[in-house]
Amino acid sequence: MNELIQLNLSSLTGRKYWRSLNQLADTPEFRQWVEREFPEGASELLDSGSRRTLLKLMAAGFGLAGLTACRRPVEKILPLSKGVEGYVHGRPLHYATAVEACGVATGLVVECNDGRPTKVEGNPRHPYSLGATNAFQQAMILDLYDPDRARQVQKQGVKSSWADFEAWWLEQNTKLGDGSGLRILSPRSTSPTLDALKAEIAKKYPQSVWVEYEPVSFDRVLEGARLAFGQPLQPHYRFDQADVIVALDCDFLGLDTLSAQPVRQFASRRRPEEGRELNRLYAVEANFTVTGAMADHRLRARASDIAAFALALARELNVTGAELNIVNQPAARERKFLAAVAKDLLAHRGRSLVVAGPRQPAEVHALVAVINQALGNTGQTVSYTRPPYQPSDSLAAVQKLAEDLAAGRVSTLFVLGGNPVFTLPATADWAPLFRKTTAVVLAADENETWKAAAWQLPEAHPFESWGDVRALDGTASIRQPQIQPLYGGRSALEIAALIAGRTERRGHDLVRSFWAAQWGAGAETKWKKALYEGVIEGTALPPVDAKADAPRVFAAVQAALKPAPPGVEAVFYPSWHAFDGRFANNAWLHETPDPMTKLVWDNAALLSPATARRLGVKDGDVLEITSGGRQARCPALVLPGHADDSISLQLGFGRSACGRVGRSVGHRVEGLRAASNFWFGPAEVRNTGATYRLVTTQEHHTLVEPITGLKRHNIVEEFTLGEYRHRAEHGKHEPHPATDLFPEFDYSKGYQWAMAIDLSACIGCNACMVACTAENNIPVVGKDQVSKGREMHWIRLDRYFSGEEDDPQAVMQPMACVQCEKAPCESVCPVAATAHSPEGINEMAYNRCVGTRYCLNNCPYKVRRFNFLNWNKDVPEIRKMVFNPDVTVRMRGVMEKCNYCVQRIEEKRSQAKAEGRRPIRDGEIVTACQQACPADAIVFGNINDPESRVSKLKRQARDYSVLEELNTRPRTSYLARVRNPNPELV
Amino acid sequence: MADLALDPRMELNPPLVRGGMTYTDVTAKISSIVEGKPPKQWYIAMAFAVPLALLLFACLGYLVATGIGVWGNNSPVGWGWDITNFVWWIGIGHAGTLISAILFLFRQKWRTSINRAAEAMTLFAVACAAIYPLFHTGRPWRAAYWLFPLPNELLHMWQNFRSPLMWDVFAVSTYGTVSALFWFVGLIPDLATLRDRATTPLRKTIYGLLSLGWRGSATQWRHYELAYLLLAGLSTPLVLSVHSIVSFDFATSLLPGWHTTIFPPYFVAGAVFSGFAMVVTLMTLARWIYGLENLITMKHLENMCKVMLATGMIVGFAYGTEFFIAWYSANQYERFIFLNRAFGPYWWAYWSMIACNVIAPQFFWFRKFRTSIPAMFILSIFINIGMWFERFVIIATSLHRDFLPSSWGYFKPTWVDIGTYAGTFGLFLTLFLLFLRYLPAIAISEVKGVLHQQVSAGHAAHGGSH
Amino acid sequence: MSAFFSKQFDTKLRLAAAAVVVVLGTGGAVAAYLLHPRQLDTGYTPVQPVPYSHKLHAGNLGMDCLYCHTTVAQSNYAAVPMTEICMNCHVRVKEKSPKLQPVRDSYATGKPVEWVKVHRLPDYVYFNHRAHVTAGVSCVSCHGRVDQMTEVRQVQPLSMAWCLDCHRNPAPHVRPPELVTRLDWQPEGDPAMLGARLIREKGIHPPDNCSACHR
Amino acid sequence: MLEAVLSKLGLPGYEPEAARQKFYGVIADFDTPEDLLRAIRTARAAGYTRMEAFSPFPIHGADEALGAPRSPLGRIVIVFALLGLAAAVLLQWWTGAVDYKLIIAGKPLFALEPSVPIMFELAVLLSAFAAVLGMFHLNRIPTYYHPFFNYSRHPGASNDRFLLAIEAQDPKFQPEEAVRFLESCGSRHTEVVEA
Repeated sequence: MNELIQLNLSSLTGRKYWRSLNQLADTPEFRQWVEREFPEGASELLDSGSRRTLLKLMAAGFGLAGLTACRRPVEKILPLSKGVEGYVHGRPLHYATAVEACGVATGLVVECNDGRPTKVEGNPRHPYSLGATNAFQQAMILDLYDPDRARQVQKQGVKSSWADFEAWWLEQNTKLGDGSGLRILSPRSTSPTLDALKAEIAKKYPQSVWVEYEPVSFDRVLEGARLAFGQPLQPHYRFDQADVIVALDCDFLGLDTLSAQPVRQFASRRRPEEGRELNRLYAVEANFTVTGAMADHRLRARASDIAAFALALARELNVTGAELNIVNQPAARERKFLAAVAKDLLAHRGRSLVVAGPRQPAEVHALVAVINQALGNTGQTVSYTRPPYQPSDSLAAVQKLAEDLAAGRVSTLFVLGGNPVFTLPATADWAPLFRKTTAVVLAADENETWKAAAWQLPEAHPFESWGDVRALDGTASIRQPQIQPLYGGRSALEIAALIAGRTERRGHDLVRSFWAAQWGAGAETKWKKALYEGVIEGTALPPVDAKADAPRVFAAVQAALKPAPPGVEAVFYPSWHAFDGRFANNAWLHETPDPMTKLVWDNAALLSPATARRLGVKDGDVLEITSGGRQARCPALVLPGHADDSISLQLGFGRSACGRVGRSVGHRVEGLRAASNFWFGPAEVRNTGATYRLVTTQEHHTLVEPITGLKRHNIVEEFTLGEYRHRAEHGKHEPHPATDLFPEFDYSKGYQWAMAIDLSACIGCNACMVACTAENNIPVVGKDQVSKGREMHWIRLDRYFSGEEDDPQAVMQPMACVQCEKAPCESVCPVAATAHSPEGINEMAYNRCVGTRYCLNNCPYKVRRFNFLNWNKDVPEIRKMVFNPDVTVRMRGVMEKCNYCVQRIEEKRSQAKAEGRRPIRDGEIVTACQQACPADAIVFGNINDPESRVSKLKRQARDYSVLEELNTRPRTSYLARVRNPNPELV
Repeated sequence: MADLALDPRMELNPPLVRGGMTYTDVTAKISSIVEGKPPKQWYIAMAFAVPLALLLFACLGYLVATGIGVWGNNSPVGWGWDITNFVWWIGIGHAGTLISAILFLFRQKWRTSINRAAEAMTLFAVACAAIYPLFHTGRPWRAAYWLFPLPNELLHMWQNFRSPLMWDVFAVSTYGTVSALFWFVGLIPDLATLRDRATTPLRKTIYGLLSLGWRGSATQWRHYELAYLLLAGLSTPLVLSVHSIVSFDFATSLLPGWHTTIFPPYFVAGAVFSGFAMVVTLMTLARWIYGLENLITMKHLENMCKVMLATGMIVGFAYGTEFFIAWYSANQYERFIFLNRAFGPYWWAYWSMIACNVIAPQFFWFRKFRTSIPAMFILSIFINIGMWFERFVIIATSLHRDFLPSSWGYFKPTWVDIGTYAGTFGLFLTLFLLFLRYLPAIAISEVKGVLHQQVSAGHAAHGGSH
Repeated sequence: MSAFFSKQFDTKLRLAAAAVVVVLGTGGAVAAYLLHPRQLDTGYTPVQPVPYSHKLHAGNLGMDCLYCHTTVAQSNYAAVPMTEICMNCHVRVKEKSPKLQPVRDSYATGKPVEWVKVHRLPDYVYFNHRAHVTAGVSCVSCHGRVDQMTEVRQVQPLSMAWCLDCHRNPAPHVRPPELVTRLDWQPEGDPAMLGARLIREKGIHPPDNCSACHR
Repeated sequence: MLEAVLSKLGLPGYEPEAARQKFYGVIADFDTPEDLLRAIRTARAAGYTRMEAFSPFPIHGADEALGAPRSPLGRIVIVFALLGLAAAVLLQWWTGAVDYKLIIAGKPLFALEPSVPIMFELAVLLSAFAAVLGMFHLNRIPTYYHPFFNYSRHPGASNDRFLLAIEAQDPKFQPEEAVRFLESCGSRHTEVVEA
């Protein structure tokens, strides 16, 4: 169904045309563009201002001024020649698929408009998606259309072809013999088909070595299990079953999980209305993560002190046979915290949960396993299965690889995806090593590894290629392509098949034949079902009944854990922008601010206010960090609530070989990483005296006014559980009936759309922001413009700190247009470009807007966004394919803002009418932000229906409107954040 | 004719026309400006003004081509220098109409030798002001034809007449039109004078056509005077309404620091304040360039200084009231915004405003300053600066920190902002200099009227000496 | 001496002024008329790659619109037919006709026939065929008597004002949905009466708020 | 050709010979407003009725002396002021509450309060135009030819001279006698001015 593609560029400058992809590919411009070294256009608008020459543009501007379009441009309609099953022009198609990262797979549903994948949603049937997505999955669609992707098979940078490559391989593999010179380096994969191919390759080349490496891996979790249970096991947590959760350096709501499941489970226990007891989260961490922000109690500790804390906790709980001596004496505050946590845990045996982050050494994970076992949580809140992939000690393996390469023992090195030259530990200088052998690099973009390759092969995007994955619990899914490879790329699977010498080399055949073999009879129907549902039934792994030998573990732990040296440590985290570098060329993610720091288009060395004071460092000072004898430079950013003597560094920045979006954005810190300090280690920090401009989207970080020092209420409401209960009994306080000059407008009839956002559930993970960006064609403006306050996000996440600077609490508040019934923006617009729909939506008619910006000034929520420049001016054709055809692309000089995804409302309305004019059901219309939200914190619906979910939520005691006293009557109300503090700690 | 200067009564109440000028002298003196070659200073001034005006067009061209992004405006500060300059120029414009209309109604004879130039100044200031609302949209061609309620078959859409911006459109365009009419009506008899003095056929034709065949017959004067009186009567409430309505742009919003009932009177006073300052600046210059000491006497200037002192006090009082109300309202946001003005990131703008608008005019308590040309020239410039800062403080500092701390920001102007503002000066000066060059800068017939009264008063004093 | 302006000057001046006024006035009126969408936009009749005659197919042969425009009731778009659909008949009918060469080529190569778009809306306008057709608005209301056109011509201005006219007074344009493709259909009696009844029964109320069409 | 048509219509400047006035009248020239006023009074006493005075600035008492009626301009302006008000109300009510009922900030489709500014402005605008154009009409300007301009010293009237004309339409008009009479009033220079 993917031959056909329509570029329906709903832009005010107006260009619509049909094209079959093949045709598009045939056009000389496209070819030429595909083959050009550095295509123009793309993200040029990111280097702001530059390219604009005055005269040219005066001409342009005045051209527009004479605007009466007399002659109409001839437009072609190019219908299909032959029909495509199930395809109706103008109606989107949805296909289930699945993607994986770092060995964690999630099921997705991709929306295709006329053959263009345009939007990613979660697959409700998939246990790790549950219909939700995270920011990265939402942003993947942009990478698909990235004009800077690898586009051409090359040999040492010279244009070549797949045919040439295959020919080369056919005579090369004859020389490999037993494969002792063959090495294959790939990212962590859960693909059963690939596993099968690996086996074949191992058989064909017994001496060959296949190394799997991830810069952000969960190996230590499995290693810990091996230590505890004697075999590597994958823990599965049931956050929805736990009343008390202790997270040890574990950002399980944020970047230490790659699926929506834990968030959904955790959030389900933060809603006091739902009867179930509110859970209580203790976080012990160095960096201030979103998990820390959700915690009821948070202890700041260096990552290197977590082990000691775990030991102390084990002892405090006096886990059987635990004659443990604490490695270093905890401080008073810490002891109090320990005692309270231990008490709480013991009070909730079997209903509590202790988790440790992937950065922590295996010993800590083993210890945690034992603690959970002792608390009777095993089998209740935590269970174990075999991991969905073959675990291996990557670090040792890559170390060996380095030696082999250095010793010239490698004749052929296949790199099947990823960007190892950039991400591998800095123990070796990889690029030259790669050049010493014949490196065949399959890469998504022309990255550092690509540059070091002998054969350069473009990799197909996950949405372009067939494959299969297994989720953490083993549930398998088929990955089906949404579109033909735009640049003729191939998948790792296909290359592996080539290596294995398979005759069938098309991804589809490989995957299908593998599963056909598994299924035997009825494979055909099973296959269809698998594709349709996006999950393959009965593939989940059975839980393993694991029993840990506590004394042995303690012995090992005791032996392994040395007291952490005092002084500064450097800790490595994946970043919210580039993750580990794989999204470095993704403008949507770069522009979406880090949830805690609100930093965009950069990474930074995060440190605590105290440490900053001690080092005499302020925001933007460039630090020189020395760790493990290696050095890196990174600008400092002070983060309240960060642990002292700890510096958090985000991976994936400072890519030297990258597309134009990500090239030299941020600072590379991978150069510090070695096996010894792969996640954290002691470091020296020096202020170089140089400064660097960091741009954040939020300049004032608390609700406390400067000058007066007063706190602003009616913006974010927070209760402790006690306060909430009291309020619930005495009912929610109704606002004083405001006296109006004019009679009320009657909103009692028809659908009245409204939204409720639960601040107790919202973890501030940015998924809604990116989803909104994708759904509503929101432009990217770049670092410079963001620094001018011109970012365009329709929904933003306001993050407020409260409490003392060194150890504050944080709360996230998603803020989009709240659709005031008495909208201040409407009354001031001179041309009525923003008016109200009878259903209570504050509408923006872009084509009417003249751009006075008066509405922006008069909006107390500052949710209106203005196109100060033509952000879509330089968007290249290919990149336009991501546009949502149901939403106008705005031109400059036009105001825009959230409209509750009115295009989705209208779509469902006309559908309902077509189906015999039935009423629209509650929950039938889902806004983009709501659909993406892993915490299910956003609910949209009709408040004229008292039974609708949103009506029920608005009746809750903790429902309130932001800036209620302004009497703007927002349709979006918020449910107050409820915290569940431990009485012993307050 | 008796030498008026000798008359003791004249000394007590110094004459508005000095140097014993006769009707012919008055005609000759004023017409000579138009008829003779302009002095060197005029060319120097033009050499300064015209390039600036060109800079304005360059900046606007760049803006139109590229978008409003070339200015410093951002979110939350949606209005920056653009609307600041708009309000400032409109304010400047007020003195003209005030002098011609209100002083006329109050029978203030001393207005006669300055009203013409002041009215011209009004027109040119309004022209400069109008540029901003039109161009701050970045797409003036849309603003231009969508801000006026023209029946439109294509769209069937109408304006939103609840919007203060719509009121602005009507107020400013009405004000511009009426001022222009007022100014032209005043010019007619003087154009007739120029016509009658004209020597070349070209001048005869041009001034002839412009003066509409004015004969100065008793009948014509009768209707003329009534028309002029009516225009004065209409302009008076109009001039008050214009800045009131401009202030509604802010007063009717819900933004702390904007949402204030005191704005209309306070804006009008401020407008008059800045307007007179600008008149003094220009008049002292014109007086110097063309040696009009006998027509623009110290009495004229001193009176204007007094007006500046008075309005300056009103403005200062308004600043105080704002703070008091903010405190008295017990509204957290109000309180903060005003403290933020004085002690926030824009403190420098606030205190410059206070220094220029409240402190500077206090010098006018002293006759020495009221009668010293350099002093009043410098002070008037200070006041113009101060009034610009007032508008900037109201607009930028209220916007940059409003309700939600998450969306607070800061405004920085770009070179295009600065160029555009400087450019409007160029346009203003160019127009004003052309006016001086080609039209009678002082109302000839009115001055003669005043002179006539002096003369008859003189006769009365000499008590039937003949 | 005598007056500078001659005795006749005023008369001449006034006549000249009058002339200018008359010329500008008429010019403006004419322009206003011509630029009105009803004149400016209607009557657009581009030449199509294939001289397909709706008059022949829909009129004389009486084929239903839906035979070719299959998706009109399911989608925003009414879908210009695929070559396949033409070939359903033209494999047998007129299979040699040179006029149909482009169609046969398209069918052979899979490359589309490049039809020229006649009814064009701006890109910020979202018109939904499904919504209108299922509500009982006939094709004829917007496209006119296509069954009488040899070449398709735009007969309505398709301006916002024109859309609004119908959205505010839909009665004359509403008919039983099953009859929407009967372009020549006339109800007995006043169509507005019938329309009004259907509107009441089905609770049709066309929106005239912005996002009904602009998103 | 055109000439013929015009003279048939008898438009100003094209009257047929017969209809043409020979004289405009006699114009005299005085030094001061006071002299002029004195002359007017004497002339009226002498029974002259059709007179016109010319001066560089309005002379108070001149029109009374000439016996001119009160100017009707005021009434014209009032009418137009009211028209402006009405137009403003209609415009805002019809566009907002009749032609396109847009819901704006939940406010009524039409209310008087927000309509006041535009009502005021339109009233002022129309009355200003009425005042100016009305004055033009009453003064018959622009009219570029007037016999007065045939008077050799007419430029004085816009400088420092004060002129008095006895017009030919005056029933008592006799060129020589009028000249003699005005000389006797102290005219510096008296001329018979042809039409």
